[in-house]
Amino acid sequence: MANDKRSMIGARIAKELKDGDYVNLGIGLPTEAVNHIPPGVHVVFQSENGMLGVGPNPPAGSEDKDLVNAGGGYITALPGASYFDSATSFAIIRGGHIDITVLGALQVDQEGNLANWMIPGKMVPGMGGAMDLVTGAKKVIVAMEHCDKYGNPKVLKKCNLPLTAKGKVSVIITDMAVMELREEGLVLCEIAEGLTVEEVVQATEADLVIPCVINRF
Amino acid sequence: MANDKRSMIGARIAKELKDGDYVNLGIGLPTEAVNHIPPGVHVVFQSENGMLGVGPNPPAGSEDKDLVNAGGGYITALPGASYFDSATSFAIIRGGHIDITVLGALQVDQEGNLANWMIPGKMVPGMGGAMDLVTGAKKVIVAMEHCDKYGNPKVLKKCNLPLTAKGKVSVIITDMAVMELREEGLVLCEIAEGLTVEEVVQATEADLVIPCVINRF
Amino acid sequence: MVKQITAAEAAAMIKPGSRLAIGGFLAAGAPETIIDALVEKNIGDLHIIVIASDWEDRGVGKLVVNRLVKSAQVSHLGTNKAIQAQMNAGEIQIELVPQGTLMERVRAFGAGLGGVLTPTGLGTVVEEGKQIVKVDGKDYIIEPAIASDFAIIRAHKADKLGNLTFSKTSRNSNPIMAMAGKITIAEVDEIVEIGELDPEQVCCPGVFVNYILKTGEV
Amino acid sequence: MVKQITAAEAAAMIKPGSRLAIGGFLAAGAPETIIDALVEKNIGDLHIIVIASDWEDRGVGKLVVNRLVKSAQVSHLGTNKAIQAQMNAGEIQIELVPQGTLMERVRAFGAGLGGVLTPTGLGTVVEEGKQIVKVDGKDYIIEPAIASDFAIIRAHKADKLGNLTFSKTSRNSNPIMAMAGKITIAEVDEIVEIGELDPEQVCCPGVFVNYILKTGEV
Repeated sequence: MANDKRSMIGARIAKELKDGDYVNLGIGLPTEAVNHIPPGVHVVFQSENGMLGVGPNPPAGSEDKDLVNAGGGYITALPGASYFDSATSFAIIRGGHIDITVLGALQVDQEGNLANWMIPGKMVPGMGGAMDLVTGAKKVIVAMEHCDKYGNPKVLKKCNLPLTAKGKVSVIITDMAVMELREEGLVLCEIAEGLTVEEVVQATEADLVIPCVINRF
Repeated sequence: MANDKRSMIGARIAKELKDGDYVNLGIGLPTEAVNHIPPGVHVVFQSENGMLGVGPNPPAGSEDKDLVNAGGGYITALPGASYFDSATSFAIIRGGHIDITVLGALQVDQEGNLANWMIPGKMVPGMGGAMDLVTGAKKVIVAMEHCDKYGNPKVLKKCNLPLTAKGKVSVIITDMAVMELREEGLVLCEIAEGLTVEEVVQATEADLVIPCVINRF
Repeated sequence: MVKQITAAEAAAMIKPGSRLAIGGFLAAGAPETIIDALVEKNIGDLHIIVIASDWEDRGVGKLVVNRLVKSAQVSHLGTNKAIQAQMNAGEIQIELVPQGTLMERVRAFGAGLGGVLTPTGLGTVVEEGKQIVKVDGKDYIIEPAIASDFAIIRAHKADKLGNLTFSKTSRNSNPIMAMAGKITIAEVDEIVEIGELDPEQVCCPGVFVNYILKTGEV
Repeated sequence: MVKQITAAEAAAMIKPGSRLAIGGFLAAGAPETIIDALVEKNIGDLHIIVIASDWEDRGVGKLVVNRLVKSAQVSHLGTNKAIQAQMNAGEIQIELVPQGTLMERVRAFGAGLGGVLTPTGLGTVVEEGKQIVKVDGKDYIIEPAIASDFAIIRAHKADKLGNLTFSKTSRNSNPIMAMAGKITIAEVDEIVEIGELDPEQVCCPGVFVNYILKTGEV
């Protein structure tokens, strides 16, 4: 994905984070949000391998082999950090103590279903902590490109890949749009600068509820 | 109970403890064992409220309100002690990591059943940690007076008070005898100095298996 | 993130009829200041989830003596005559739960689990009315999670993110109860700045804590 | 109580076909010295219980590359192409387990529980073939305890009673795996005298540990 798209999605994710939130960001695109947290908003980042208070990446040469994130990458610890074992880490996650988790997706659908852990016969990395995160976090945000590399929609009527969890997604943020799962269905809340509603609808398989007012982001 | 009886039972319990054992002693009579551990035998005492490495009682005036045992009494910590929360404490207990637990009893029977937590309509202190201890410890020893204060047997064919656990007791140590639950039944292994086998059998409701050789203790 | 409040504010937050998971073991590590404030404000009709009912004048015993408790899930009542009298008079409802099972049921709620399978209580009155399942040929009782509205606990130090350290055997049920509160209020001996606690000594991360107050400050 | 051994002695103790619960997360906090000794002695036919299959040249990945693993319960394979190739070729049996569920199942075994009830995996392939029960109107999957013969883990310091401290995020699954070993072997950066560890920093009490050895000492 181009850097400006990544940055745009990261900035939009960051808007979802409120002061005081405990946040778990999935590997890859979701971590882009770290660079866009508005001043005055203090959030605490969890790393599911057993830490709260994740800080920025260390400068080259000062990496600590005992201080890594859930992707195995080197991190730092902010003042007020804490360490705990993996069972406690997932007690935090599954128990609903994380306010927001942001995860990538292979597919997501209009019922809030998410598929992000395997393509049968092709790629079986395993679910890692994703199933627990999606099941347990108070708010699940999916962040991804709107279409796959072949231009096919990833926001579907119904996921056909094995699910990560059922009906748990509440917000989808892509390079084209921000969509929210509400009572009335999957609502198209915002579209990216320069796009028309029609273009977004065209790139989306899911039935979108189109409100009267759609903001730009 | 007279002090010499307590001391006799305590000394006999202590013989069951091997070097390196992790041991949980119930409140009251079982703690008497602490005074009789042979030199060269190092055991680690657990307190179910969340500690390993319980040491002797503190001298008067140097009690620490944050350092108490499962009875609420002041204790000390030996070098190498550790503290943990109650869930971990019972993970240790239930998970079979305690080699020996010694508990008092209201009744115990020839099937290894133990009743030590309530007399319906009369005394309902609750089971506290006793059910977990009896379920989880590798070896469960009951230490008690052979008869109740009215002279009635406490070693029965079948407990009639609510059970603490079913079939978990392996050794019974009283002021009169040491009995072991084995394949062949409840075996009278040792009798106290000065008693006859008949006197012990008379004071016992359970069917005792009487071996050819019975030691004194 | 955590907010520092007074014990009176804590008690005002707790509505009559609430379910309280309360830390401590025979009053060691009990949140006495919050308990006193509940007594002071006469917050009644409470359901309490505790290891023991402590003594008449210490720990949750004070809630019992002041008739603020309508029901309890507890493992041990032996040190408190008042609760036994109220139980025998039918004034308080008691569910006796083995201590290890109680801890797992509370932890389960905090950890988003529906419950655990335990062998403790098999063949005893504890299994009555409960579902028993076989795993690997062995029987286990299904013990459901215990929900609570508030956890009130005691710790040694808190930083301003709510990270908590504990002192010796006063830790006991406190970190577990803390996990289970929809709202968790911790009273502590000392409140320190962020960064002053050794991260390796934090036994209850701030994510489980909503409010902190200093022991003895009403 | 614990005994100090060498990595070679540790590997000699572990018979082919054993079930091993191995600590570490993407090789951070992995017991590399013991893993190397297993490779050296060619102890095969192993069942491994791990969070991730790590990299080909780090952590449990080395066991996989050397074809010592016949089956695994694991949450993530994405960093190790060898295990995916062996899986696709039918040479290794994989049970994928959500990470939180894996930890609870291992902890359950260590804690004498038969398993836990979790909502994780409901409505996905994870629930297939498993019993689902309702608690308080909500569905949960019964996830059984995972047994292991040996736990091999990594810690920062051990005292001569086997009490362990950990360093930062290298703690991860290590204290949980330690609980679950019928025999638990810990490799550590440093072995200290009894009394040198701060009791408030011991995250794995010695009761869970049978053998210790120093990292790097074969």
